[in-house]
Amino acid sequence: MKMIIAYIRQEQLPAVKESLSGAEMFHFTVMPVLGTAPRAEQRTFRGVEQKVTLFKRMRLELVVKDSDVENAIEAISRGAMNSGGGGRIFINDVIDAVKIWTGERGDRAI
Amino acid sequence: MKMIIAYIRQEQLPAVKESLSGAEMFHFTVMPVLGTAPRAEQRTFRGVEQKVTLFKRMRLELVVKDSDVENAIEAISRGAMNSGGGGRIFINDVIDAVKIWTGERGDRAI
Amino acid sequence: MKMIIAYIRQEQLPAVKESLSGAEMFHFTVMPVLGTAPRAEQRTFRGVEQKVTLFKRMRLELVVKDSDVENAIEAISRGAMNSGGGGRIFINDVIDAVKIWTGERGDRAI
Amino acid sequence: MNAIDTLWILLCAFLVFFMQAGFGMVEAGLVRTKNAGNVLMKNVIDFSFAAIGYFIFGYAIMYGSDEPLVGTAGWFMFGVESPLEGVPVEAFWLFQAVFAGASATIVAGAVAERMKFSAYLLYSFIISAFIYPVVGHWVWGGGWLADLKFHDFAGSTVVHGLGGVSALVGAWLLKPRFGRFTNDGQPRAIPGHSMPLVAIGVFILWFGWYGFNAGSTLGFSDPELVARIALNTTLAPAVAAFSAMSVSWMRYGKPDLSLALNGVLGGLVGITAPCAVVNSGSAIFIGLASGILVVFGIDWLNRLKVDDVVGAFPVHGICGIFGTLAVGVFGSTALGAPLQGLLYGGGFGALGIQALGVMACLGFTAISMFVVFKAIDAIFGLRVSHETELKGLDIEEHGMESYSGFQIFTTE
Amino acid sequence: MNAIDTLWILLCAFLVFFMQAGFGMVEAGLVRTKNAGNVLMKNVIDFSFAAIGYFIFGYAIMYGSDEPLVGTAGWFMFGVESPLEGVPVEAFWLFQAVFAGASATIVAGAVAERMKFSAYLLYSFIISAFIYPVVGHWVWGGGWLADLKFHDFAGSTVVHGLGGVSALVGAWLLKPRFGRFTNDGQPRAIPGHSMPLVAIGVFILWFGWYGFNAGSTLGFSDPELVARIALNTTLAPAVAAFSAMSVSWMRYGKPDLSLALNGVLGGLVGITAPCAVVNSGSAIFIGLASGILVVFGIDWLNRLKVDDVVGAFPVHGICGIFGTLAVGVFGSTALGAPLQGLLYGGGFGALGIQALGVMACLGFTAISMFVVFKAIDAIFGLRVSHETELKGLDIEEHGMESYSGFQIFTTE
Amino acid sequence: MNAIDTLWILLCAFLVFFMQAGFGMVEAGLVRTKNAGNVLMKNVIDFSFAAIGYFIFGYAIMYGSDEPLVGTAGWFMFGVESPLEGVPVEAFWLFQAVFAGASATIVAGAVAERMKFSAYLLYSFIISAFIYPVVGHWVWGGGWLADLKFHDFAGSTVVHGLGGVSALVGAWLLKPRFGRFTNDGQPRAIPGHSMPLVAIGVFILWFGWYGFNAGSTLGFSDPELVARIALNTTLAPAVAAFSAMSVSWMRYGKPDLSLALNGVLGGLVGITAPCAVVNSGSAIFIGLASGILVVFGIDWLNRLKVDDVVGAFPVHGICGIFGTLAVGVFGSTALGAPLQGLLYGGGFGALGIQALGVMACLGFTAISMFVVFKAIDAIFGLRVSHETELKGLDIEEHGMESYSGFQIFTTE
Ligand SMILES: Nc1ncnc2c1ncn2[C@@H]1O[C@H](COP(=O)(O)OP(=O)(O)O)[C@@H](O)[C@H]1O
Ligand SMILES: Nc1ncnc2c1ncn2[C@@H]1O[C@H](COP(=O)(O)OP(=O)(O)O)[C@@H](O)[C@H]1O
Ligand SMILES: Nc1ncnc2c1ncn2[C@@H]1O[C@H](COP(=O)(O)OP(=O)(O)O)[C@@H](O)[C@H]1O
Repeated sequence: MKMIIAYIRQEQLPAVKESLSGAEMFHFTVMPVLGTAPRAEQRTFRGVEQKVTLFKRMRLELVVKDSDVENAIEAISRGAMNSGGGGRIFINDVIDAVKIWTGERGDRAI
Repeated sequence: MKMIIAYIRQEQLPAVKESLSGAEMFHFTVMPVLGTAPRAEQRTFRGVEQKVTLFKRMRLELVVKDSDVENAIEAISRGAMNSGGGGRIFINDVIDAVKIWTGERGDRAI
Repeated sequence: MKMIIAYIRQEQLPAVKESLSGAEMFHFTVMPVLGTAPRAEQRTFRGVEQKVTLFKRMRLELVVKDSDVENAIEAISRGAMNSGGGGRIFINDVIDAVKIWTGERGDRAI
Repeated sequence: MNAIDTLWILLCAFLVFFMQAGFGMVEAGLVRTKNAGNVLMKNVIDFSFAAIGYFIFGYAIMYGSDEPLVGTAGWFMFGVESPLEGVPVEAFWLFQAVFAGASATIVAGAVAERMKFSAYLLYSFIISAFIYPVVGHWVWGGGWLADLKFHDFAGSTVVHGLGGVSALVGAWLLKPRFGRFTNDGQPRAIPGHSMPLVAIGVFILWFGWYGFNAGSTLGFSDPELVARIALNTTLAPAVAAFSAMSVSWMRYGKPDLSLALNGVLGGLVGITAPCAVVNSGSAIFIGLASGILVVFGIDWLNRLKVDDVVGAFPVHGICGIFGTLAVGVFGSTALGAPLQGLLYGGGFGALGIQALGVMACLGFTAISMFVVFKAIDAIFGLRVSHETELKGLDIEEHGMESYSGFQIFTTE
Repeated sequence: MNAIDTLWILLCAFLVFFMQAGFGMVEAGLVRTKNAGNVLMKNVIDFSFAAIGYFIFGYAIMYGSDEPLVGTAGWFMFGVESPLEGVPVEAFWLFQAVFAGASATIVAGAVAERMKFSAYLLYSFIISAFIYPVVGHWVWGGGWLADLKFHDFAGSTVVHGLGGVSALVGAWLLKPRFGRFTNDGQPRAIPGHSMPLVAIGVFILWFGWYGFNAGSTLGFSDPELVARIALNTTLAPAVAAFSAMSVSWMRYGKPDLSLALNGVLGGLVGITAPCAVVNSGSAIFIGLASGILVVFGIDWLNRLKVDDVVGAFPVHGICGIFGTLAVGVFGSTALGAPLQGLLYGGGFGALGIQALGVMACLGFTAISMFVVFKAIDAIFGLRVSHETELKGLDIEEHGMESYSGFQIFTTE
Repeated sequence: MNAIDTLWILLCAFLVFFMQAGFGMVEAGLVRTKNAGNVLMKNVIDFSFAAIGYFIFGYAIMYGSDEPLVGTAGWFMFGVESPLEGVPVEAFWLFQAVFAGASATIVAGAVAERMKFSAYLLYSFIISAFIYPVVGHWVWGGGWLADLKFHDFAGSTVVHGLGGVSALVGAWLLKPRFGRFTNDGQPRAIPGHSMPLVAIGVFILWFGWYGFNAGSTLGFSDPELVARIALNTTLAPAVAAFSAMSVSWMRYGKPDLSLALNGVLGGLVGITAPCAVVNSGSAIFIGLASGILVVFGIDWLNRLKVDDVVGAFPVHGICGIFGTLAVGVFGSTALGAPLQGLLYGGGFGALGIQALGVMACLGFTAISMFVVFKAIDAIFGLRVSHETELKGLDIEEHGMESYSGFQIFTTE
């Protein structure tokens, strides 16, 4: 099992949801985060410059069987890309999983 | 060391906190997230149907010694279950830990 | 590659950002979380005692090359410490990384 | 000078109407995000029902005819005549109807976060169409308490006491919110979700209260009197804010904003009955005491394990009773009180009448509201299911979130 | 009794001014967090432009002289005289100017979350300096509809119908927000971000509406009339809240807060034209129908795939038309209607005139606003870029966030 | 016609009272979530203290007797008589007391997010019990500036200038918030947490300002005058919103909502002194200039490294001075100015007197407030600890969060 952690643009979430469900991956978790970007943005508030360096991103967490990793990467990548950027995906190893309701463990608990 | 990541229902957090402290695990981190569920929920807002597919969940993160993993799983499971569902637990490996205040590393830093 | 997960005090974020950029680490992700502390805090709301056990913390996530791990730990530790406490750092292994925009994989995608 | 009387009554009625927004904001601010919409919905609909119910039944019962117990004519406002010379009955009705609305909505906050919406609908119609008008009739509509020279100028008992006692009965019957008391009976705080909403609500209430008290002159023939009322309606809450804050500071170690704001409301309720017949020194004292009473009252309910979310009973009930009794102490016939107060050498007569009036009005309220809530419980059930309570009434009862797009915890 | 007339007009003008805050809060509450500041900015500036535009051009066109089509004198208020005996023209101007502001700001909500700020600026100047005054002149300024005995007491058509139809034209030309309809044309909900803001906005509007309707007497010489208006302005929205809530409950399974609140506004709009000339029974009926119309109207726009974010057309347009026609049915000459209504045996004459007036006013509005929006589109473009829409107009157009420090999703 | 005078003064006093809510919301909206409750608490208590302090000492100093420097009779309002024929002194007191409250609360915003609550309590009692009444006595209470024909109709200097200058002294002595300026002295933005709160606050202030300016006629004997004031109180802020927005657009690239809203307030402050004695053309000009002054004033404070959180000095101080001087330029004796303004051929006499008055009032204010703040600093300390500032004053000083349940960042 692997945990796929993707940082995507918030506005791409609907597209990523769609491409994931197209790839038959229905279970995942998202949370809003702030992430860096290559360039800071200049804003002014009441005439004072404000350098914004952290931007709203969505963090997607998705545990899949080892065999599904490439599918998931592909699906996320497809949904996440827009004219402004794409985002990042990291893959971590998962040792075990538990589905609390049934007590199932391992691959069957995903 | 292992990092235990659990997705539970928000309303079960107090119960999970209690069962964890019963198991003498006092350090963890929580964050509100949105997670999928088997069934979407139908709501209407101003007469328009709204298919809600992401639900409020709580993500719990807990790093424990290898020997405590099963205890932690058991404690979380006990607290997280309610009539509506249970949630999911994933276990990742942790290579090292640092307690910043003392600079301690490894198991002693948990 | 390693994923460095640090829980720091929210007010230290600016200092950590600075020390990380001093160490030439420009990419990371942060999210506000709630974490435990050794002591609960007593507050009263409308005369009723309220035991606060979860405190606002900032969770920092940073994927770096294996060779940068110690630098990163050092930079975060430097920025995170204040008179009240320091925080915790955990290091997980990362198997692979993808930069969606270019499709690059592995170390080049960080 | 009829025109100016009508103008005054109408403007004051508009101000009192606006208090509905104040109640709504205070109540919404003191509940959790997951129930804010529900309490606002109750607030909107209870005014709607107050207007309808008071139009169909309430006015007739309260002012329709002057039998000692209830009025019996003027259903649907048919054939009613204005009791005020030169003031159209529609203006008088409006001023009375917004009072009925205030009385009804006081309860919403006390029973918040757990009372069923449908049960609340029924309750709110009954209180403004029937219960409030009966008590109102006794005191203001030519009923038996009016005959006894019971004096409740703007409604410390009639409006606030009644609302506060109903709130107490409701909160008590509904039992506390899940998690409000620990298993071993210790109170636990469930903080409200937005202090700015509470603050703006309190300011709106205070603003509207000028209409509430100063408009209860039902005309502008005595500018002196109106001005005195306005002065007292400023001093009492100002002092009460300070006393409630100070007590909270001394008892709990820090000055508590929500108690200071509750203190303002307590001071306003306290001065409501006596505002016309006491001098400013007395108003200051009444404010001082009201602020203190609010804080202790909240404490006391905690000890009784009654979960009154917004402090409706301490604010409206306790201070309402206190204010009404204060008439018997500080009221001066020179300023228009029907009986001389204790302080002015009137002895305990006035105080006795005031106590009798309070007991009669609030006794009747307590009993009838107990019956009403029990009956509703039998029909619909008063309380939402445990699951609804956990998930929040906004989602479960209205299918919506009050704060879409914000990252929110629905548990603590 | 001139002083009291002026006093009344001024106080009512202040109340109507305050409605601007109500509109702002309703609109802000019903959009997403990322666009709340933008809609508030539009709201502030459209009042600013209404005041300026109505000062320079609007008043002259509306009241400057009584040609049938447009007034032609009094630019910059130079040399104007008050049309009301004993009331200074400044007071009369102010009361009229705040009406112009209300009319302009109705559109902001309908076109929210996608209309360019610069385009909105231009639109808002034009509507209050030119379009609104022309229609106002026809009906209230001695124009041809006034001559025909068309009766729109406080502006169901002149203010609300005009605003609502402009909102419809705008929302239609701008096309729906991204994601508001699925690719196969199904409507999708985009929930507003703060129900408490919507609720306080609606209460402020109702509060201000007392000034709107009861102030349209333009004096206080007839207290009877003013009181009747105040009564009707209470009953209609109260009933409409209930009917809108009930319909939403029956159709969608749960009582919808935002529809109940829209219902209140629908009831207020519906009673605006007839408030002076109908009895309370009719007011109740008008409220009942308005509440229902609002819910069905919102449904209907969904079916037409027009994205009117806050329901401006159903509330102001549909209920505005309905209320104006209701004068022809429920209006009674005994109460001051120029023609006897259908219900009182007046036949279809009054109804015909009312229908004609509605068609003329709103036909003119629709056509001229279509031209205005098209012209603005050609010059500036009406709609923000897709990227701006996704990121939010607050950041892109104003460089700021409305809720700094809160953790927020900018997508659903 | 005494009744109508009292009625007018009371209603205007209620409106001015309501401004307290406006100040509270503006201030709360412009601070961070972690300090919103603290600033609201200050706002509630400073009104409480203003009412008490002005009752005990303030009124006596300001209106108790007409020595040139300070009044010396009427402590606790004992034995005072109304200075207005036919208006009860209680009504006059109330109208004056709410002014004192406004003056005191202006400072809360400037010193927000870092001033100790206990220090603020002391400050706020002193300003409304002593400082404000002294200046008020000079100008309105028969003091030496009144004798010189200094004209400040509703208090551009007396109320706003005084509040603004006190805000400046406070903000300067307190030093900037942590992180407000970089180590090399560059200003950094600390965005406020809720633009809707700021917007509703500004609308409430504008609404209340009609009472502030138009009520300063202290009666309704001259409807013409009242109407002119209401008109000017509409035009100036409307234009100022536009000019402030435009300047922010030109200078910073985007139209800034919070500056446009500050502009409205600037326009209101600017027209406060001259509202009675200038025509509408002058009002427009004064509004235009005030809006511009606000934006440049905020810039200027940034350059001086003074951290005035809400822009209290630019809005109330700078525009207050400007408005007072404008009387010397645009004031016309035909409209009731005591001296002919520069524009009407009166030469520099009027302007000179106005300048003298401004210098005297604000010089006295600056010096006395400096002493007061220094003394408080010596006793309690003015500023919270660094840790309190980081964690937020809500938690540290009041033990509560203003937004429980919301996911919030307490740092940027
Ligand atoms: N090395 C890293 N460690 C942690 N988070 C990262 C790292 N690199 C990128 N991110 C996260 O991924 C997000 C998207 O990164 P990036 O590829 O620059 O996006 P985009 O292509 O959308 O500009 C960042 O905002 C940050 O949250
Ligand atoms: N494969 C997965 N990857 C990531 N998160 C998951 C996965 N499966 C479940 N989750 C998370 O766990 C939560 C609970 O899952 P589930 O077992 O369906 O809960 P319940 O038993 O409470 O219905 C989901 O809402 C989602 O956030
Ligand atoms: N074993 C653990 N598992 C998960 N999170 C932890 C663990 N230990 C500490 N944390 C997180 O780290 C945060 C900081 O911990 P701590 O070292 O106690 O901080 P400080 O030195 O600032 O008091 C905690 O609030 C919690 O969120």
